[in-house]
Amino acid sequence: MEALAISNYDNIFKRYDLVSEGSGQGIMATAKDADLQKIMECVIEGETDDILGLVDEALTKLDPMVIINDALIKGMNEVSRLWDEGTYYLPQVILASDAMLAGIELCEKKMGKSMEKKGIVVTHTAEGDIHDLGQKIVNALLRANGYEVIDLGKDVPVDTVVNAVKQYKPVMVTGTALMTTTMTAFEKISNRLSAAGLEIPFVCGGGAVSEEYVTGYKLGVFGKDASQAPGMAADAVNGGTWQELREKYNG
Amino acid sequence: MEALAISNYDNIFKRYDLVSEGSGQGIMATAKDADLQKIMECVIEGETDDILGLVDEALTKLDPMVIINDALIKGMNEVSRLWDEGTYYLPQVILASDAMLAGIELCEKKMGKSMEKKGIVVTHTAEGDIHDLGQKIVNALLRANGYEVIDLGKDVPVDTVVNAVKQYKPVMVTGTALMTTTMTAFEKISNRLSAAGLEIPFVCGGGAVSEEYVTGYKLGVFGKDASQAPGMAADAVNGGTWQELREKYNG
Amino acid sequence: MPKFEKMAYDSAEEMIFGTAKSPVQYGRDFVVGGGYVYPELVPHPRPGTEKSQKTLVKEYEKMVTDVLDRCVAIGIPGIQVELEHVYQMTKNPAWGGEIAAQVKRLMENYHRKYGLKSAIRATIADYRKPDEEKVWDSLALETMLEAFEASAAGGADNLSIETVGGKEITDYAIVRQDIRGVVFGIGVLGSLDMEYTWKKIVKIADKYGVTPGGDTNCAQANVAMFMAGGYQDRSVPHSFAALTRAVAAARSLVAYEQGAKGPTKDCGYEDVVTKAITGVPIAMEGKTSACAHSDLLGNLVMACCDLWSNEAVEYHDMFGGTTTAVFAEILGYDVALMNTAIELGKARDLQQMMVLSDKYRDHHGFILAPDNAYEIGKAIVANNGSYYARSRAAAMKAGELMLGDPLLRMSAFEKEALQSSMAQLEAMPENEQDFIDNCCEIYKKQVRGFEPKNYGL
Amino acid sequence: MPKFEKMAYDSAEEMIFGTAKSPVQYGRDFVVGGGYVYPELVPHPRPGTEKSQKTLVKEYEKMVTDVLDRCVAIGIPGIQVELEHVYQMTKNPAWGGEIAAQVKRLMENYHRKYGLKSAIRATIADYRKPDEEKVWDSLALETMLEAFEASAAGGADNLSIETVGGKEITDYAIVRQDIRGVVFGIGVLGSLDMEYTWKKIVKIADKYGVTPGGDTNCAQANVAMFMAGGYQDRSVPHSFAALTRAVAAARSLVAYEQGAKGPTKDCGYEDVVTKAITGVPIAMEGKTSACAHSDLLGNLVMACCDLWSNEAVEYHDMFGGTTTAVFAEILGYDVALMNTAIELGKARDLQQMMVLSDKYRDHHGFILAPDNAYEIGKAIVANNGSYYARSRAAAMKAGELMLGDPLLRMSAFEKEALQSSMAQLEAMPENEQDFIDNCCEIYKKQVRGFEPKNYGL
Ligand SMILES: [Zn+2]
Ligand SMILES: [Zn+2]
Ligand SMILES: [Zn+2]
Repeated sequence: MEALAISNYDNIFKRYDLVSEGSGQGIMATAKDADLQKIMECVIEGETDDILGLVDEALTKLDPMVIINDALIKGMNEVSRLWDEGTYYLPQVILASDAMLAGIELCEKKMGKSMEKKGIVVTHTAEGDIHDLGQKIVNALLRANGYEVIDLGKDVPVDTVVNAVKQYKPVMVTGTALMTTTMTAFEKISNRLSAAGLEIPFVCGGGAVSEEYVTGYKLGVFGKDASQAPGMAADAVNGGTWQELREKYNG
Repeated sequence: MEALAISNYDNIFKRYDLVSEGSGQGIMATAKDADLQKIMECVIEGETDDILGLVDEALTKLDPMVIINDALIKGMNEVSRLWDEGTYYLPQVILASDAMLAGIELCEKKMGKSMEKKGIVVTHTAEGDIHDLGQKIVNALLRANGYEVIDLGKDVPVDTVVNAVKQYKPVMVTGTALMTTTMTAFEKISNRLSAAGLEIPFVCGGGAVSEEYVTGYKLGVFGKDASQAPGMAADAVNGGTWQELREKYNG
Repeated sequence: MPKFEKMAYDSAEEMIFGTAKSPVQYGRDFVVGGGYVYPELVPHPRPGTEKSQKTLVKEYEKMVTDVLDRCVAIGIPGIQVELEHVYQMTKNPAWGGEIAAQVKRLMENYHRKYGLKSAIRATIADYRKPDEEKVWDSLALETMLEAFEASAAGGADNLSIETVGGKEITDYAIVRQDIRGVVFGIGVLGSLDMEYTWKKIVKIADKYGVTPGGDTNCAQANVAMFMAGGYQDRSVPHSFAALTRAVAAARSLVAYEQGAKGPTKDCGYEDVVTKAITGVPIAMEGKTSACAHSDLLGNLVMACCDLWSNEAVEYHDMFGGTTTAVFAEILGYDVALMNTAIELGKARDLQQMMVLSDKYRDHHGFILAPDNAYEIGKAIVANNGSYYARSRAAAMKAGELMLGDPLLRMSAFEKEALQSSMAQLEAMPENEQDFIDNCCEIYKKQVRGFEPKNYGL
Repeated sequence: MPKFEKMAYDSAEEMIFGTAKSPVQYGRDFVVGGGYVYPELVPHPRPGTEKSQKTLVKEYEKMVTDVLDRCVAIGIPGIQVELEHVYQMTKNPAWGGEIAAQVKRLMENYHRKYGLKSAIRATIADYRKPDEEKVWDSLALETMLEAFEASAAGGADNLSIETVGGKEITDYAIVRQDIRGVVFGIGVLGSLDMEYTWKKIVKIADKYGVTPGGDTNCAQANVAMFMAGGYQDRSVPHSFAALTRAVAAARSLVAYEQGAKGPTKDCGYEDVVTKAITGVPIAMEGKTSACAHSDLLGNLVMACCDLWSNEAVEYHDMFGGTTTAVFAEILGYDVALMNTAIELGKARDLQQMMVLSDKYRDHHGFILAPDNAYEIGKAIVANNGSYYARSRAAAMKAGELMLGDPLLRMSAFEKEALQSSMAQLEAMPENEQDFIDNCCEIYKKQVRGFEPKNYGL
């Protein structure tokens, strides 16, 4: 009833979400053969249940690395493109990643070894912070893009992070924090890593963490959004220093 | 008409200005004799016109220093008390200061020399800032309290301030700025003074200047309000360091 | 077990800002829901000040002094300050207690000197880790309860919390657009955890003669809402986030079933449903909490509020004073406008403006418009056989409302997400135990650390 | 010489937010006063970024991007951004020009992509020193006019300024509660200076086909108002500050007499009188400019606004995003509420709430309530024989109104201050030349640097 009181909302709000709607191109990728196509589609649709049977089946005919590269990763790449163009939302990406990783696991079992990863990234959520959803998304996106993730979990003391960097020699380490009163641990980690000569990019983000704060200490690169993580990891693998990453992503 | 629509404003706003009204004790000071009393009253009433004739008259009978101490300064002290207790507003203080200074000038002429000042304070408004009312109030309050003020005026370059401190050897220097983009000069002044070994309190305030900023450089003491200036000058005369002033007035 | 069987209000039209069926009085002459709206200011300490009790108490002293000074400077008749615990204040119960005591001393001064009405809410931090420890038998819970005691003893008038039960499931479900996980995590596990913890909180409040306030689904429904974000964000569908909110309404009710009296927590966007069902006064946050997060219903959430909050603002300088003073001022004027409308007998007119500003701006505002929120409330009380049943019913009603009003425009993707969730909701079992069994089996496999036994299942 | 002889509006009741008698259109589909209210966001660069053109342009690019992003995130239909020059932008005209150009490029992108309506106001800094140089023949003035040209050429849609003519007198008078000095400094010298400078500004605007906006008495009446401060401040009597505001209304009019079209400048609290007399759209600031300064009329000033501003917010991070985004959001919702009221046909109801929230909170709000402001406007146009006559008449009307309404409560001190000023106003000569002669004699002695010749006297 109330609603009828107004005939035109255009001067109250504008639905900018509908302005750009439908500008994406939709699903475009096609695989080399029907088996790979079906697997790829499972990734694109995020069908974690169906994919296992299909990969099992395909493994009787095809090389595992072919399945990984030409169906699983190919599907994931298409999903990333769909996300970028605004057709997909994050859940579609996460579900695709679930499906892809399940498929890869089967292939790896068949190969008897793990596929080579692009690089190692250590991730953690700051001490005192139990909210680690941001970190979990970072983990999922990094894994979906072929990185090995050392997941230290939440409420992680400074020592644990520093030791993990020493042990795993990652190309990059990330920290998420919801509260500003827990993010102060990041600066301590930065100091400890610098002192130990471990000058890798330390990407910090989440909740109340700000660029102003993160770029105030050495190694710090501000991560505005979880979706930036794979790109940053790629830059780090290609030898990008923390200064170069900061230059590229911040400021 | 509209006003009649509401019978009770108590839940919309509360007139806290009227809550504490009338709690002051009003004028209490009395001078030693009738002549001094009249002069003192001129100061308390801020009568710049009348005071000259009365002081002239009194100087035929009394020692100039008696007039200064027992009428002019006494009146000013009473005005300060009335301001503190909330009876007077700033204009009453400024007008009283005008009257007192006019009276003192006459007495000094008679003595053939200036009365001794409590100490020297250099004041300025930052380069690029033409709004110097805050500084003018500081000047008036410092003079009213017996300090010699070296008034560098507005839009003052860093060099000029540093040179004035070298030349006049003040107990304290003040800077006011309306804009944050001009207050950055304060830090430069602070650095130059420190480098020259001139470690006196540098009281900064006005407009957009914040305690956070001012306590971020050496010598800086944040002045929240012009009315603090005489107290700070007194502390500086008594040997208070910038660290001690900062401890007392900030944080 | 659910308790509320009927609505506190006879209709949505009866609900209005400033008045609640069951007002609450505490603090220094402070009445919430008794006819007028007050601001609730939430200050947040600067990073670094958490390093010791002394530095943190000092920080709160400064922040709150600025707030009270601003009230007296511009004539705000009364204010509530929320001490929303940073981790360190709960982990060290004495810190939270001393901060409450210090704030109370300040407030008493201003009350004596000016007659400024005031109250303190202490919100204890829930730092339990549901995927790593027993949520009902952990050092964290023990410490949290101690923190409640210390705060009550120190001077808090209202005890609140944002419990995290079921978060291990919803963290997994929200980013997978999995409505079943949302109903299970928020509606079932969240409710069970609240039943357990709120019994204890109410007992502590009674012991100290203070008011048990409320609980919010911040850790879950707000996560979904914040991830849904603005028009250009594509992290979580907005329609899905709105369903999550409806489930949260069924869950947050448990606090009041266990004895909480309100005012509810500001960040509980579901609180308007709570008010419709329970009649307790509610704290809300919207446009003036942009300092803490952006939302798409900045005016609409004011429609039925009894306290109006800024959610959280970190202490810093602005040209106009410190942030806590600045936001106290903005809240104060927002509230003055509402109270003027009340005095003019035009509160309904102002409410209508608030609602129509945002009802069709986004899904979240749509389902929280008083009329729709009331309908969701009715679905909840009509399905009070189990926590599960009412959670599912709330979500289905919300979905039905969204699909039924053509003025709520949706992108194809948003609509698809909603319809797909609705289909899943419909396909869920009728019986709670069946649902629980089903979910336990699924999520024990999928969610690392999930342990049904922790919730008595 | 004064020009306005009658009121643009037939009565105060006719005045309302969002609509002006003479709307203004410019920028990207941006209409001010054409039926709806828009936000005007004023970003302020962080200290240090003023060190070079490059760093400052970058700072503005970031600040404005955040503003436009937030508009698109929450659905704000249109926005004006004010480039309120820091000293360095005017001193180096090319800086201001390049910043305007960069902001225009950003706005064009958002307009193309989303249809976001937008406009740019460039406010040049008046850094002349009336007590040290010839205000009409100085390098500062020359540079300021160059800055206007550069900004107009760069992309500014609206050219504004806060002129400082007469400030040497009012700085002296305000802190001495000297109403004669206020009438002389603001009403006579300020008006003469505006007449001179605005002829030049309008010419530049015409040359570039942009809109001459407005001028505010920020440097004088706002100084009095800010010094009057809150209830507990005792720097300047509030009643005296309100008289100063009335005089400012007579003065700021000169811009529109010389060809300015509005929207007026946000910080001109006297703009409601301007609207009543001229019919130009006005920008106002109130509760949502608490980030910049505190005032006692946070809601009331919205009553007739066409743009709603935050005055100035320094660029920093908050939990909810950067300050410029946060304040764009709050302004956006304030404006949405007003526009909803307009669409509902209830704008008058909302206006009444705004007004009564603050009409009796303090003197300043009292005289700026539309009804009283209208009366002051009438006194101005009825006494249009000279700048002096109308300034004095404005102050006397304001005083009369304040003393005549028993609902405006005053402390004994405030009342005494007002009555004393009224007595002085009454005792002033009728004739402008007599007043000028009198003042020149007095203030040449009392105010160092005051030079009547600088104002053609
Ligand atoms: Zn919350
Ligand atoms: Zn201004
Ligand atoms: Zn401005």
